[in-house]
Parts: sequence; structure tokens; C-alpha cells
Amino acid sequence: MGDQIVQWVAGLLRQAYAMLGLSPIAGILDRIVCAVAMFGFVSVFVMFLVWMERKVSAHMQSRIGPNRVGPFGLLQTLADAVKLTTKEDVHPVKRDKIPYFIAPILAFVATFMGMVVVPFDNKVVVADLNIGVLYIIAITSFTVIAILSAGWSSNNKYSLLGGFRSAAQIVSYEVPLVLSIVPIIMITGKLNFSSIVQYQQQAGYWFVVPQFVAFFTFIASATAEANRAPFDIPEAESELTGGFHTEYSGVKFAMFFLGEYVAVVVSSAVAATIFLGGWLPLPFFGFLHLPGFIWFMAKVLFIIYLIMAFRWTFPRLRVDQLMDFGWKVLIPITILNILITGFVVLLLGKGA
Amino acid sequence: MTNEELKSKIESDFKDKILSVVLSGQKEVLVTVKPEAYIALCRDLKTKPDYDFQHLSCLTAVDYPKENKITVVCHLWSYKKCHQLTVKLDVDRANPKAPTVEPIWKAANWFEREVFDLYGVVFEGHPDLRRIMMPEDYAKFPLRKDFTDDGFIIKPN
Amino acid sequence: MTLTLFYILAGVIVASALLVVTVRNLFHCALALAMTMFGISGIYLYLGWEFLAAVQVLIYVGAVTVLIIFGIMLTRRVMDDTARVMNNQVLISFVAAAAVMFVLFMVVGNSSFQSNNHPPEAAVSAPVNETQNPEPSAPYVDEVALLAGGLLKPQNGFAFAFEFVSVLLLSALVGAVVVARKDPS
Amino acid sequence: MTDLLLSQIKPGGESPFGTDEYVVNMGPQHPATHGVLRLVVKLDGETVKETMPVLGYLHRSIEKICENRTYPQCITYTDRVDYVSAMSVNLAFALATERLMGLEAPPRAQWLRMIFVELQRLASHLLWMGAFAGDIGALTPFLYGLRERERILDLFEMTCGQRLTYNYIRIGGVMIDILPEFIPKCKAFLDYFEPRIVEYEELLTYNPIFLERTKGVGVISAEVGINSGVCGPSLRGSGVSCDVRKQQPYLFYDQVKFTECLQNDGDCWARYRVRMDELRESISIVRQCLERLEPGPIETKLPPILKAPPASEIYSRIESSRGEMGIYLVGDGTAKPYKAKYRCASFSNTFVLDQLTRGWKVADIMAVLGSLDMIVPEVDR
Repeated sequence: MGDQIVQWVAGLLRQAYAMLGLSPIAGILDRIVCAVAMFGFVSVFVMFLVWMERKVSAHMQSRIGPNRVGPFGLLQTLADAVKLTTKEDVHPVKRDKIPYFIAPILAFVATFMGMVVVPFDNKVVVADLNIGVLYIIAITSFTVIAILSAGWSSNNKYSLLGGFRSAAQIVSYEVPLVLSIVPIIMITGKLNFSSIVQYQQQAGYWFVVPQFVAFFTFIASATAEANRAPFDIPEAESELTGGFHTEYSGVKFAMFFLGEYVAVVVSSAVAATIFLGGWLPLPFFGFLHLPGFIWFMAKVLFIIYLIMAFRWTFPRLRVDQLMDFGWKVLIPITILNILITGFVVLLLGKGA
Repeated sequence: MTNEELKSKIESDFKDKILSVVLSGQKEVLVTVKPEAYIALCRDLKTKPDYDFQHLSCLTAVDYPKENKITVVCHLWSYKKCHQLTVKLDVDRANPKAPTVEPIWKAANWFEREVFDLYGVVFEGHPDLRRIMMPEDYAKFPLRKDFTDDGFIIKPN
Repeated sequence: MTLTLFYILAGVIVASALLVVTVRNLFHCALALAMTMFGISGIYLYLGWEFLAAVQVLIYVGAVTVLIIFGIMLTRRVMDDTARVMNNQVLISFVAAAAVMFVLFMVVGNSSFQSNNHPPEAAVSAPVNETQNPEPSAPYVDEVALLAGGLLKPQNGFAFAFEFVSVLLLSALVGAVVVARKDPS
Repeated sequence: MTDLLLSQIKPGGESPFGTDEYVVNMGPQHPATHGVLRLVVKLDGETVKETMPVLGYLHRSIEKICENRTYPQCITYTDRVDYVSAMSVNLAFALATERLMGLEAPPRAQWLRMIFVELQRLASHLLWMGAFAGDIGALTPFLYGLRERERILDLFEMTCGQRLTYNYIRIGGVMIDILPEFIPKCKAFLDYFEPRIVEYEELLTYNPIFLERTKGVGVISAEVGINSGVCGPSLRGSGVSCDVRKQQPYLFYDQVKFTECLQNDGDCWARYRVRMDELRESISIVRQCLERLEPGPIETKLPPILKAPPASEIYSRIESSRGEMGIYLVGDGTAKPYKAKYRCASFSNTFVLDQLTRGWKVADIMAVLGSLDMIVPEVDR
């Protein structure tokens, strides 16, 4: 059903190109349209997520949450966005201008680029790269540079400490993050998201069943990658006031803020795709005949809800405990998981 | 030990170290100590098991400009024996100097800094005698009775 | 069209590489280095080696540059931009650089390049995505398998070197742990 | 090469690669310093080498002001000494003055004082619990704590019209009698509140990350604690029996049944447990007080101008929410105190911060500071 919609939209686009006389560069235009559509969708989705986070936290804290702007306070984030964008851009005089300027943009763009390869439905994907998994890991590693630049160029001690913490954290947690995907790649022999989902469709089970260990390690490391509580030590407001974005305000702060949420979306989308079967319907609910992207979004929202629930339940880990958890718990577990999976794959003769 | 017993015991034990020991109208034991025996008395009060004043509850000072003295007041408490004692040390108001009890009770560190800050009593041997409440470049001692901060204080009728 | 893309990429690479050696602020140097590495991955992408491009970004931008920035931030004072670009070893380093460049040119000149579009013994498979690539796409190449085969197949003779390098890396890792570990006493 | 490097590593764990101190100013404006406390922290990487509290940002010289006010006027200022637990300071000053004058409040006033001070202890501990959890990074308990605290403040508002600075406990009694509906409302609140403590404990007490952050962190040994003047729940976390309500009973604390909550570890978690247990004890005390409350006068007749006897002095202590609260009053026969000294628990508790945090991480400063339950106006006065 999803691809039918895509076909229909593509047909409309063809007609539009023909009308405007742009048919010769249709290929490039398609890409641009896809990118803009993805950007718009993710932006709106992130705004919704900010609202959702506030509602979830309110629910957990027995409050009501935003309920003034729009129905159920749905437009609250919009109001916040307007406030942030019209705010005066206060910045330190002795900042390092170029990195200070680049950092929020980089943090924002790098995470956004990750969404490009995630399939929303069968054949509904902006760029179905053969190396999609690798691409996401590579492109999200840009955020480290962004955060380090932000921390360094702000000329603020809290920011610098936050930048260090963040760099150490992201570099450490990237290892278990990648290692927890590796078993899936070993089983499927593919680095392409669509192929991984198709494999799950053919196999008749989702990878969360045989690979639940990998699923949990992935969620944990993805939370850490996105600097979310309980791993939010880089911005730990009770210690470092705001960490690397202490000195940022207005639009630049909004970019970091959005970047963090997009990172959550990307991690959840990846988890939903490779562990929860992407656009595949829930078992025993296939009769509903809902479009694939509804299933996909439901799974993404479920994982995002998990991550939000973590944030409002747990205290923050200390920096050395965080490193201990990453290096002494997550990495050995993931490596062991890879080893076991390798044996099983060898025995059963699965894989590429 | 009741306060009366405590008073008579101190009277007999530390005859050479104290100037006077009285039972106040509120039944508190007030000891005025000889300046040279201040540290020795405090150490004895803390270490001797009969007294066991482990806890320096409070250390402050009172300014008596008419008698030209500042009295450093220590309030001691024993957690085990549950009795209270007030030790007083008179220092010269023009040149206020007192030995520090910081080595005996670490808690005295900040209390003495506060007294130094607000009364100007110099505690000799204190490891870190700086102003604690007022700015470091402040010249006056606000809790002295003759303190005026020209134009800043509006006296209530 | 595609050639223009190459020239843009090459321009970015050369410009940022020049920045790396000329800018006085070490942190800016590191950022320029990241830019260079990213440009190089663009070249890989341009040549059709998606895997290599991703790995280039992952390792050189995501890891090596971050390590360098980390080192800079740990060793130098914040916002201190008085790094000297020249010192008395400039001549020696110029000679060394020239020698390296000469060797590289020799190697490059003797190599016969093949782009991904004409793979030598490609593991060609059917394209996965038909609707998303409106223009006739190049035959889908499982380049990861290709790369793995090239590295690990015994007849290519790289298997031993590959294993050797991984052992080397492991020993480096162990060494780093030993150095970084504090004395238990 | 490795041997060479290892041989250069000193036994203290210092590496041969020299590192510089990194001085960070925490505060006076900082989310975790609970007001305007400033900490100058010397860091080696993330490790704390020294924490220097810099006080005085909230110094209003209340002691000097009190010297220029009559005794009843001073009560108003006591509210500002500890605005989170204003009832306790009201009580401390009123009791000290009464002892100085040789007065005694009627029984009903004493029971009312106990009810309100214990309710205040509940409110203060609830706010502390939230702030402490917030310092560690869990924001949800703060809301939980405030939710219940509101109901306590409602009870206060119902009685004296104020929610923060009550000026309720006066010399010779209390300001005003409670309304008839106070007792059922208070009982209803206690019945509602008691099961909530279980909720906090489920959320926090055995939360693995909370345990990780607080167990073994900032350990005060009994000797160090006593010697450094630590008091109140912070010292009871180290197993020292130091509750003024038990040791030097005032009001009718010798007539109600309650146990002194003690823990032995002396770490942040022990201090947390002491305060959580005290919540239960306070509930039981309030219940007993409500039982014993009998009709009667709520104030003694005072002379029009309250004059202290000449050359008299008193050092009177109570157990406030934060620990030992001492008031030293010197009278000179006039209507104004010659000297009024507030010995506040936060002041001496903050002093140990440096000893507790050396060698720990930055984040532990927050955990330790939070667990000591300091309030800046009490430190600076």
C-alpha cells in the first residue's frame, strides 16, 4: 500500500515536471523533493515528540502538561519554536567564531541525514543505500565533532567539560552500538535496511526474539549516543548547567535541541527497522491491513516512549560509572552475543 | 550529671585554669577561662571522659565596648553525657587576639572565621583565617557595637 | 556534470588540506582535517565505492579526527591560537613530504584504476530498488562481499596480512590499556 | 617502553604526563547550589582536588538586625533564616526568649507548636528529597515531593494565612488557634501521606542508578562528623545519636513516643534513609499530638514591653528540620537582645563538603551537597 501511494505521488510529480518543462532533470528534482519532504516530516514529527515528551513526563509526575496552546497543548512546541527563533542571539564575545557557528548546524544536519536511509514502508525510502546501516553509523558520528566544537568554541569551562564528556561518551558507546547490530548483519548478510526487513518477513520472526540481548544493548547505547538521561552527563544541568550548549541561545540552541530529538528518532527508527520488523504488521494483527508506515511509526513511537520513560525515571549516572557501564558491561555482552550468533549461524548454515 | 554537679566538678578540677564558674539564672554552667589556659581547658573538656564535650555546638563572640572587651563564647555539648557547658574567653577589644580551638574541634574553623569577619578577633594559629561573609576587601567589623556604615544603616526610631 | 562534481570535491580537498598546514589555530586545523577526510570520502562516493566512503567517514572523521581534537583540547590552553606554523625542522619535513609524494605518484602512475561501474569480477546481483532509481542504475554490486573476497580469499594472498594487522591492532589495544591503567597500589 | 612508562607512574596513581588544575566556579548562580552558594572547585580532569565554598552572597546580617529590634519583632526575621523550615526557626527563637524570660507557654500552645514543627519537618524533608533527586538527575521525585508539600502548606495557610514565612509561633504561645476543621483535615492528610512514602521509596530507594550514585559516596565517619560539627539527620546517617528532641527534650517531646532514626554507613544513601524514616516518625508524632490536644489558652499573658532580665544569657537548642538549631541570646535588661546568634545546621554541615568531595568526581559534589540538606540563607544568615 505504501508503494502505491509513492507511485501515485511520483505520477503527480511527473505531471508537474512536464507542466513546468523540467522533465529532463526529473531525477535530481525527485531527490530534492524527497529530501524536502523528509525534512518537513521529521521536523513536524520532532515537534510532536517534544509535545509528547512533555505529556509523558507530566503523566509520570502526575501533572497535566501543556494544555493551553491548541487542542491538548499540541501547538505548544510551535509556540516555543517561535519564541526560540525570535529570541536575541546572545553569544560570548571571546568565542571562536567559526566553530561556534558551525557546531549547531553540524549537529542538526548530521542527525537529519541519518533519516534518509530508513525505510518507512516497503520501497518507501529516500535513498535505499546498500550500506544503509554503515551509513547511519558514519553520518551520526559527525555529532561528536559538532559537540566538541560547541564545547571548545564557547570559551566556557562548563561547555568544555561537557564537550569532553560528550566526546568520551559518544566514542565509547559507538562501539557497543555497532557491535549490537553486527549479529543482525551476520544473520542476514546485508547492510541494507530494506533487505533486513525483508529477511525478517521471510523468516517469519523479528530479530528482537532471537536477538533480544542485542536489542537491549542497542537501546542502551542509542540512548547514550543521543545524550539522553540517564546518560545525559554532557549536558547534566545540575552539574554543568547546560554542558556544551550552555552558551547557546535562540535558534542555535534550538538546533542542538532538535538535533537531540532527531537523534532519538533515528535511533528508534533503526531499532524499529532491524529489531522490530520495520513496516511489518504485528503478529496476529495482519488482518487490519494498515499501511506499513503506520506499523513502522507505531513501533518507532513505542521505542521513543521507552526512551522517554527512562529519562523521567532514572537518576543520572556519574561519568566514570557511565564509562564502566559502556566498556565493562555493554561491550563484553555484545561481543559475547556476536560470538554465540556466529556459532549458531555456522551451525545452521544461515547467512550470506 | 546535673548542671550543679557539673559546676562543682569543674570548680574543683580546673581551679587553676578558670577565673570563674557560675550557674546562670537559666541553670546553664558558664565558665570564664584564663586566657593562657584556654586551649588546655578546651582540650581537657573534650578528652576527659567525665566531661566528654565532643561537640562544639557553637562558637561566637559578644562585644562589650563599655568594659573594653570582646568575649569569645563556646557552647559545648556532650552527645554521650547530654550536658551543656559555656566557655567564655575575654579578649582585649583594642587588640583582640585569641588562640584557635580549630585543632581540637574542626567545626571551629568556620565559626572562628565568622567571628574574625564580624568582630575582628584574630585567632592565632587558625589555618585559614579569611573573611567569610563580608567581601574580602571590607575594612569594618559589622557586629561590633560601635559599627556604623555611614549612610547605610537606617535606625528604627 | 559528473566531472564538475569531481572538480568541486577536489577543490574542497585541496583547499582544506592547505588550511590544515597553514592555519595557526590548531583546533581549526583539526576541523579542516575533518573536512579533508570528508572530501576524500566524497571522492570514493563519486567513484561508486559507497562502502569505502562510509568507512572513511566512520574511521577518519568519526574516530581519528575526534581523537586529534581530543588531544588538542587536552594539551593546549583553551582559545590559545599561538601555534607556530614554521619551525626549524621545516626543511626536513619538506624533504620528507616530497619523498612521500614522489612514492605516491610512482604508485599511482603504475596502477590501473577500475571504477565500480566496471567491476573486474563483480558479484553482480539484481537491483533491490526499482522504483527509487528512475534512471537506469548500474548493476547492483555487493561491494562488501567483493571487498571481503579480495581481502580474505586465500588465492589473493592478503589473508595473512589482514590477520597480521588485526593482531597488531589487538596488541596496540592491550598496550594502551596497560599504559592507561593506574598502578593498583 | 611500557616498563619505562610504568616505572614513572608514581604509587599515588599520578601519571608521568603532568596535568593542570582546572578551576571551575560553581555558583553563585548554578542549578545545583540551592540558592546563591558559590563553590570554587579545583579539578584534575573530572576529579575534584579541592572544593572551596565561598559564602556571603545571601548575608543579610540578621543577627545585627535582631540587635536593633525588640524580641517579638525578631520573630519575623527568623522566618527568613530558613525559609524552607520557617516554623522551626520561629520555635527556636520563641523558646530561647521564653527561657531567657522565665516564661512558659500553655500546654495547648506547646502541642500546637509540636504539630506545626513536625508538619514543617515533613514539608522540608519532602522538598529536600526532590531537590536531592534532582541534583542526581532524577527530576520526577521533585514533583512528587512538591505535590504532598502543597497539602501541608494548605494546612499552614488555613491556620495562619501564610505559606512560606509564617510568623506563627510567637513568644509565649502561638499566633492564633487552629480552626475546628483543621484536625480532621490534618488527619486526612496524614492518612493520605503515609502510603505515599512507599511510592517514593519504590521510585528512588532501591533504584540501581540511585544506589550507584549514593552508596559509599561522601562517607562521614562518626568521629569526623562529630568533630566537624555535622549535626541533625546528616550525623544520624553516621550512627551518632544526636537528636536534640531526645537528648534535651523541649516542648512535650518527652511525652510522645518516637524513635531516633539512625543509619550506620554515613554515606549519601544513609542520610537519605534517615530522612525517609524521619518522615514516618514525624507522622506518628503529629498523630500523637493530635490525640493529646486539649482545649485551653494558646498564649500566656505577656507584659506590654517584653524586657530581658539584665546580664542574662541563654543558649537554647532545638532540632530543626536540618539538624541542631541553636539560639544564643544575651539580654541586658532592655527590650532588645544585646546579642542574638543563630547557630544553624546548614552552616556547620556545609563545612564538611570539602573533606567529603576530595578525590571524587564533579557529579559527586552535587550528590554530597544535596544529601547534606543545606539551605543558603541558613549558612549566610
